[in-house]
Amino acid sequence: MNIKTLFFGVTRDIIGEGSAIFDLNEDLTIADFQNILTKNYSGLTDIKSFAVAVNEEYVTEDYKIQENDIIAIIPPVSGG
Amino acid sequence: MNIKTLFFGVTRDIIGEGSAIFDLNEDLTIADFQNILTKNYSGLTDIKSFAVAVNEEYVTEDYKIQENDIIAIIPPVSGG
Amino acid sequence: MKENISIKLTTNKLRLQECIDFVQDNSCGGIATFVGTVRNHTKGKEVKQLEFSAYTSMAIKELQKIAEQALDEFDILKIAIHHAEGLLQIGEVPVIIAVSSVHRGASFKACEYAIDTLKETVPIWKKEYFKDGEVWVNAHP
Amino acid sequence: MKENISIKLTTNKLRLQECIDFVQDNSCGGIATFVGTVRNHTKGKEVKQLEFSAYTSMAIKELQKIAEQALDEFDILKIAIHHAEGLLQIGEVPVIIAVSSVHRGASFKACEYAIDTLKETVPIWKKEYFKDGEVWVNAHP
Repeated sequence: MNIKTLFFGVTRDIIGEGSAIFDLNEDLTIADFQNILTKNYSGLTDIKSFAVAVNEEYVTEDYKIQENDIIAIIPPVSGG
Repeated sequence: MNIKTLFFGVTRDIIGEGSAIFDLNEDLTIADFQNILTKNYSGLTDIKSFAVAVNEEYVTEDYKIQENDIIAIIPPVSGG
Repeated sequence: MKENISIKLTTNKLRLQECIDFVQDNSCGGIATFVGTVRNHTKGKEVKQLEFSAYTSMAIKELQKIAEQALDEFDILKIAIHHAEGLLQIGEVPVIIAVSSVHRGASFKACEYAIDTLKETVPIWKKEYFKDGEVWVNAHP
Repeated sequence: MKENISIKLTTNKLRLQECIDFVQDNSCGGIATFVGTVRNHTKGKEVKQLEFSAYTSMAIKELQKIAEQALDEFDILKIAIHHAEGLLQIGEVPVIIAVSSVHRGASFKACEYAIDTLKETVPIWKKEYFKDGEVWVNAHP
């Protein structure tokens, strides 16, 4: 299934773009997806410590990715 | 000695004016003066619980009143 | 008066932006403010207006002391304490406190300290006007 | 959006008076505010300007959650949380929080809660520009 992923802040700079489509197998968790990302992008060494949102809500790393999910990688926030 | 005394808030309303001159003996304390005031003004029943300032600084009731002191009776404040 | 303290006791309308501009500093990371407003009720009774009177010369000294204590006690940069005198209508502003600091926690603490202390020590008195009369607030503790 | 919550994430200049006017209420006794400002230094280095970027749709949801939690948890009347996006110069205002309440303690607590939580949960990122480069704040915790 094709899963849209959004990148922000330092992650966007590392990836070089704000979003990407990944063709993922079924039944992957967020933790699995993070491993895929670190294999594809050598700069994403810190990603395991970054938060992840699915459809604009924070999720834990055991969340199972589903069709039509929009994933966002959330590096440490620094608003305010 | 003649001592000027200032009245504020509810005390001013009870006394009917903002200041008065009292002819006091030497060596009186604030506590003594409070007793004199309650004898002269029957409405000043709460005065023992009111703060007193001398020359714009709070004093305790054992303060000895001196020539040229300006005394202020400070009912509970309610600024802010 | 020190450069990092602004004290006012005035019959003019208080202006928040003036307090912000005073405490603003290029090295500050945040400004905490408290803006008092005139409530339309007290203990279930409708308030029509308020009047603030002060022992002006002493009140200014006490406000100055609060500002100095806040600067001593908290890691803040600047503080403004402005208080109104005279008649105020519902929604008008009797007091503004603004505090700047490098790290925000200190501003919040200093701002709360200043308003708490002001309400305890500064010789200013508030009279509430109701439909059927008027009363000095806290006059009989 | 509820009548007692004002949320904004905008590239326009933030206006404190707009936040005050929103939370002001004739039954309120006080308004606590926090005004963030852009500091001219960080860890000893001079900052030239800042840039805020956001996951806008999620950030607005998270700001809304903070406002709702503050209303649930503290005895407050209204809350405004406005945050800037885009480039900001030294002294400009990235964030304003204003909270009104009948009794002032609740406003202070809610205001501090809101800014503390915003800095932890809302997907907004700050980039600091120095003379010799730029860096995402907190990017490597």
